[in-house]
Amino acid sequence: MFFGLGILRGMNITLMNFIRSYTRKRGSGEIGALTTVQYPEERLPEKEKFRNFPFLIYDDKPEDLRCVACDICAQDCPPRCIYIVKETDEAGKPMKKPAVFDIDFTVCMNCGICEEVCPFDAIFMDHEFEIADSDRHDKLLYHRDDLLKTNEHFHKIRPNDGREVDTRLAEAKEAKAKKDEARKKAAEAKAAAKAKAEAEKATEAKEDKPPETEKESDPQ
Amino acid sequence: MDQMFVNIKAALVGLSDKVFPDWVGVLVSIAVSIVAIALLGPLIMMYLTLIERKVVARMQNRIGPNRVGKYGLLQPLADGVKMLIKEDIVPRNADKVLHLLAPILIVAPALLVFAVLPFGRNMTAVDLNVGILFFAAISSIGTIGIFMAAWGSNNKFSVLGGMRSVAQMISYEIPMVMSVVPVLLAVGSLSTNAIVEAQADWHWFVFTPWGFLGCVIFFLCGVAECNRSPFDLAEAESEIIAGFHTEYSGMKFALFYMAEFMSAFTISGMTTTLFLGGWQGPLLPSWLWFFLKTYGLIFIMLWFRATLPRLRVDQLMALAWKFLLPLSLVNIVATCIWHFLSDEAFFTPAAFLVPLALLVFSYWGLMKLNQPYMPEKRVYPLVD
Amino acid sequence: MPQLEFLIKCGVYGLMGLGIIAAVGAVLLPNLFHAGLALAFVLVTIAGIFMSVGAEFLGMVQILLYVGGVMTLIIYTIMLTGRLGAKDVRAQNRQGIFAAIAAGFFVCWIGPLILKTGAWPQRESDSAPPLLSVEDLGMSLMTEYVFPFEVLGVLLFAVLIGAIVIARQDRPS
Amino acid sequence: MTLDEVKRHIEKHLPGVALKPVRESLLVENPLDLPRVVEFLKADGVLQLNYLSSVTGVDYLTFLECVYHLYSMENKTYSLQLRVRVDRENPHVPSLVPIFRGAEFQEREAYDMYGFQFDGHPDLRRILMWDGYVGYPMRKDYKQEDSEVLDRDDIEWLQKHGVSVAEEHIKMAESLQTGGESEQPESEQTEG
Amino acid sequence: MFEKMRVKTKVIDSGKSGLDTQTLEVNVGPQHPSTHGVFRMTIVLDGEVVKSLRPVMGYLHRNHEQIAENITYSASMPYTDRLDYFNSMSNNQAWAMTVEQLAEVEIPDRAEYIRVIMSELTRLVNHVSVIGFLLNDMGAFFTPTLFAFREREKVLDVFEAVSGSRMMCNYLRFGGVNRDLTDDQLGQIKKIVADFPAFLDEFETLLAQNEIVCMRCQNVGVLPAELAINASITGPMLRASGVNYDIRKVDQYSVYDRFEFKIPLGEKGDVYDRYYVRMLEMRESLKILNQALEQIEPGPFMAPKVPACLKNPRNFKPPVGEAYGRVEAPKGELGFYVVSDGSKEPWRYHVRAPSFINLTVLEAMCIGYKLADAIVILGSIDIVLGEVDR
Repeated sequence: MFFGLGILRGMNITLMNFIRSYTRKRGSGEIGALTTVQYPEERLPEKEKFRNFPFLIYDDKPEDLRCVACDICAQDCPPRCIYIVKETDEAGKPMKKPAVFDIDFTVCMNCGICEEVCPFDAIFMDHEFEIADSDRHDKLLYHRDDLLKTNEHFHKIRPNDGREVDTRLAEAKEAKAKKDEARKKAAEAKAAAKAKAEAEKATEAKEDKPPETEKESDPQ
Repeated sequence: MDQMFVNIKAALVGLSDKVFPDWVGVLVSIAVSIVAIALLGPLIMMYLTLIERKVVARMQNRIGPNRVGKYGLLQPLADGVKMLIKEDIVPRNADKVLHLLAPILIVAPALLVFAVLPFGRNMTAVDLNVGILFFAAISSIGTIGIFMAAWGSNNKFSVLGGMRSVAQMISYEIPMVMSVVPVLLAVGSLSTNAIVEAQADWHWFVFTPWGFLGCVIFFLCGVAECNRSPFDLAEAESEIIAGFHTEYSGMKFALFYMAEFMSAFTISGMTTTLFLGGWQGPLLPSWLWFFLKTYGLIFIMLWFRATLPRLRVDQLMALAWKFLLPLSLVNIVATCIWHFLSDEAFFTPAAFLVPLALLVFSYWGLMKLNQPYMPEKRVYPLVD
Repeated sequence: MPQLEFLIKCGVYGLMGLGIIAAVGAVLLPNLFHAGLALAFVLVTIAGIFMSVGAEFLGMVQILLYVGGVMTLIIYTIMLTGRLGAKDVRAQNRQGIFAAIAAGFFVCWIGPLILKTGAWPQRESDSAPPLLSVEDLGMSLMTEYVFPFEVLGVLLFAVLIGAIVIARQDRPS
Repeated sequence: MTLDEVKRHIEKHLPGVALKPVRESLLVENPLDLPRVVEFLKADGVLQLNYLSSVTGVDYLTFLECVYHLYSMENKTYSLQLRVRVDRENPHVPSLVPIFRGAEFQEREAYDMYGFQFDGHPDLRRILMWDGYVGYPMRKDYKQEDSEVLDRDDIEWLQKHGVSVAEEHIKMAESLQTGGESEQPESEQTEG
Repeated sequence: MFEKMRVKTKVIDSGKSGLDTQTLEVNVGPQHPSTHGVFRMTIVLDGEVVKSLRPVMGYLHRNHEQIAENITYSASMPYTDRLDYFNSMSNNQAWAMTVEQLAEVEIPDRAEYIRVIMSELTRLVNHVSVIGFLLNDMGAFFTPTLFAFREREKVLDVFEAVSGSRMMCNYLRFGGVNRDLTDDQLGQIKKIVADFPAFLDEFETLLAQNEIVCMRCQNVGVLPAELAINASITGPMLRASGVNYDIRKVDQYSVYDRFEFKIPLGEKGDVYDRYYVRMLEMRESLKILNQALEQIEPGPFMAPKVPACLKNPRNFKPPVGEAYGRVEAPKGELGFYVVSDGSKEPWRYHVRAPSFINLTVLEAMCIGYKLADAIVILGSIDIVLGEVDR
């Protein structure tokens, strides 16, 4: 209507915000309420699905961690920041344990692809984000032991995923156990059948044993 | 309570008279005033920075500094120490002399004006009978300081900033002085004390139509004079980085900062003196009234800063020459009408309505004349 | 209060000394910008002297007009025409001799007048004109000298219009 | 309109143009016809393809290809992909900037990344890389310079972690360290 | 003798037009408070008026396309977050749609709805932030930006709860989405969408009718409609010039045909129109979100019989061929051109970035205006350097 009206209406908004910052509760999300969270003292509630840098999970002893060094996550990591070397036992045969499992946190972009592609549920995304450090090369290059965290930690930060992973592992273990028994039973049945077959063969063989052995002894 | 500071000063002078010969007493009283102002200026500036950050923060739904000291009260000290520690960089082939002299030439006028401000009943440092003229003259010296800063930094952006701020200072000085003339007509003297006395028992000039308009014009020109939003062209961060004080760091930059805040205080102080009845006020001691009113006006300045975007250079000039100057001239005419219609009674209805009608008509007329700057109405079709 | 008199006197004489130094600087300084600033300082010292004699109004007007107005425009022109401010602009003219002669005439003419007035400060007793207050100034401007005041106004107005016409001619917007 | 109808429509109006459908796009055999075809498509009453969405360079080892995506802002259903093939040595393609202002930056990027020489482009210089850069990074045969050169502190770090570093790497690092001429095989020393 | 004495002062060679004022070349450089990232403009000024303006970019060039050609299709999904880091969900959607078009993958309805909800939420976040930065460039000292960020935080919390990260979501997969939306997350989104109109009214009265904003924005940086079409400008900039072209309406991709919403068009195509068109677009997005939140119903969030897509992304080999998928990203038409040679890595991966092409007309719009306007015009174009430089 007159020249200054838009300006006055806009200034009224900021004045209302100024007054409401005292009247409305801080962090209530209403218009005009303060939104500051005093970071070190107060913290926002952590979301379960929040993903920061990965960590390796082990069940009860740090030695038997779930990772079998199959190198799938290293190949699938977009910026290639995982470096795995298999452990070799005395005879030099590579074992299913990573001797070296380095993740370079300066390169990792916490995209969570390693967690998705890991067939053994061995690597998960952590919630720990206060890991700033002074030296880029050594301190932020996490080795296997720095990455290890217990299953309880995993349950603490991600309860639903933890339960789901555990149920899945439990089923897999039972399935494997059932399969083992089945295989064991099948093996016994086969062994028994074989034993029975030999027994009959042994009896037939006794009557016409001499001719068979000469044929076998002079192979072409 | 009201004359507290005056009694303190008298006691000090009395103390020195007992010890030294009488002429030293005069020196002591001068020294006390100087020390008071020299302490008051920077102190006001320090806590104005804190108040600004707190108020603007509250307008933006955040808390503002509250880490250093109880409610951030020590924040100004922290800033001061930081400014002292910061390395003072002088560009290589800049003009060393100008670079060094510029902040001094900007802070000095800002501090000098304190001498004329009537902080309370007979608490004016120097009771010049040309007080207002002193204020106008001193505030025009600041322009040269900005020139020196712009030219001394040998930086394209600061030259641009320097040009802009000088054009702005000159073109806003004239409406500022013109808007003071009605007060001088009503009071008949240039002395700040006389002006405040004339506004005794609620005869504040702001309640008269011409006084209100004069106050608005004076305040706007004052805001433009000390380069604060919405006229902060000289140090427009988004366009020319920091204008004339781009190349300053450390204590020199702190001086620029101090000059800006002190001139903000003096402008608000002068507006209170001229239009809001200075230290006149019912119950509280006089100096408290002065500070309350001044900080009220400073709150408005911070409110401007938190809300309004800045004007472009040509719009700024157009506002000064084509809007504020004619309005202040018409304001003088309105004062004369008010003066002769009101037969010595301050609030006569006729003397109130006729100038009011004249001013409203001229405001509307000027709006019509400045058509290209008026916002257009736009229609936005919503199509499929 | 003789001590106070002495203090004020040496203060004012110091101011005058500074003024002279600044005036010499304004002439001899190589950098034009510095010379401009020295000139501004001279004008401020003159305003100081006016105030010390008691003519506060004149001192304030001196600062407002000369330092605030004229000097600002001089420096503005120095900054605008880029090449001027940067390099050294020495007066290359060889008119030293003629200047000396002219200065000599000036000194002889003004000298006796200065000596006649005697040292600062003026005593009220001897024939100093009554201190002019702002009010009398205003009344006299509006009564006795109203005609020159109006003519000056018209003249300034004409000057203003002329300046705008010249400036506009350069860049017809 | 299917691809063949569009092809016949163009050939009807522009007799001398040779077009070949390639994977639901039209290959303009002779690159010099490109401006004529695009001009016609833009001005045509039926198709009105007046919006050039994107210009892309592609490297197919034996030849370089420039793909244009054209859409119409009037009749919103029509769109067409045009293709132009040039050999790798002197990839000259007529620029579309006189017809479509939008092609300006995209053609400069194609020049910067693949080395297409757009004739008629008002201001053909590198847009993403710095002006002194040599080589076309997106070409398949682009060898990234000094990707194998190790610095002295890299070598120290590797040795600290028990990795044996080849002898010539150490020699290379020493020469780098002493400010010697860095042996980038073919790119001369970039100034500045 | 007199020659020696004549004053040797050189007459300033004033050109025919009187004072030959020096033009000043200013680098509004890569490090500048209001170039929205590392973007440089070499501006030649005559006084305050812009004579010529040359944009210089490439400071943030990471050769994103070369990276994408050396990693598998789904491994480059997190890289698309970093293209236009303000709205990673619509970048993901563009890349996912392109590869699904290439591999002919069908997506269940719930995944489509989740994608529409997420990209409309990013449109809200992007427009609100852009208006905040534009007003901040004009000098409103951070107040609009902080109001905008107060609302943006709520949306980013939803993104974090859903995808795991606030800005780098990496949430979409070929064939659907990574995780399902739980009910309380849907409740959170409903609450945000319900509160947003009140915030928009406050945001509008703050500065929309403000006389200073109108003086600074109206009739500044006018972009005529035919120049916009010719320079292949897309997004709110094009619609502010009055051209009705919104890819959600043109291609009807995803499930946008099931929603009823309008497209706001500007009148003059100046900075004020671009500012106000974005405000109206936010209100339209709210309409879409409301309808989407009603129509969404439980179901599979990932396509079941997908050719070996999600579980082992390592040997996802789309058939030989090429595809060009485009999406109406908040900044304009974001297109991905992908050529596949049947192997795990794309043969050619090209991003048609809207901010990169919208910069073509920056110089045409800035000539003749003042330096302060050039900054505001750049702010109204809404560029993000991650997308410009790729």
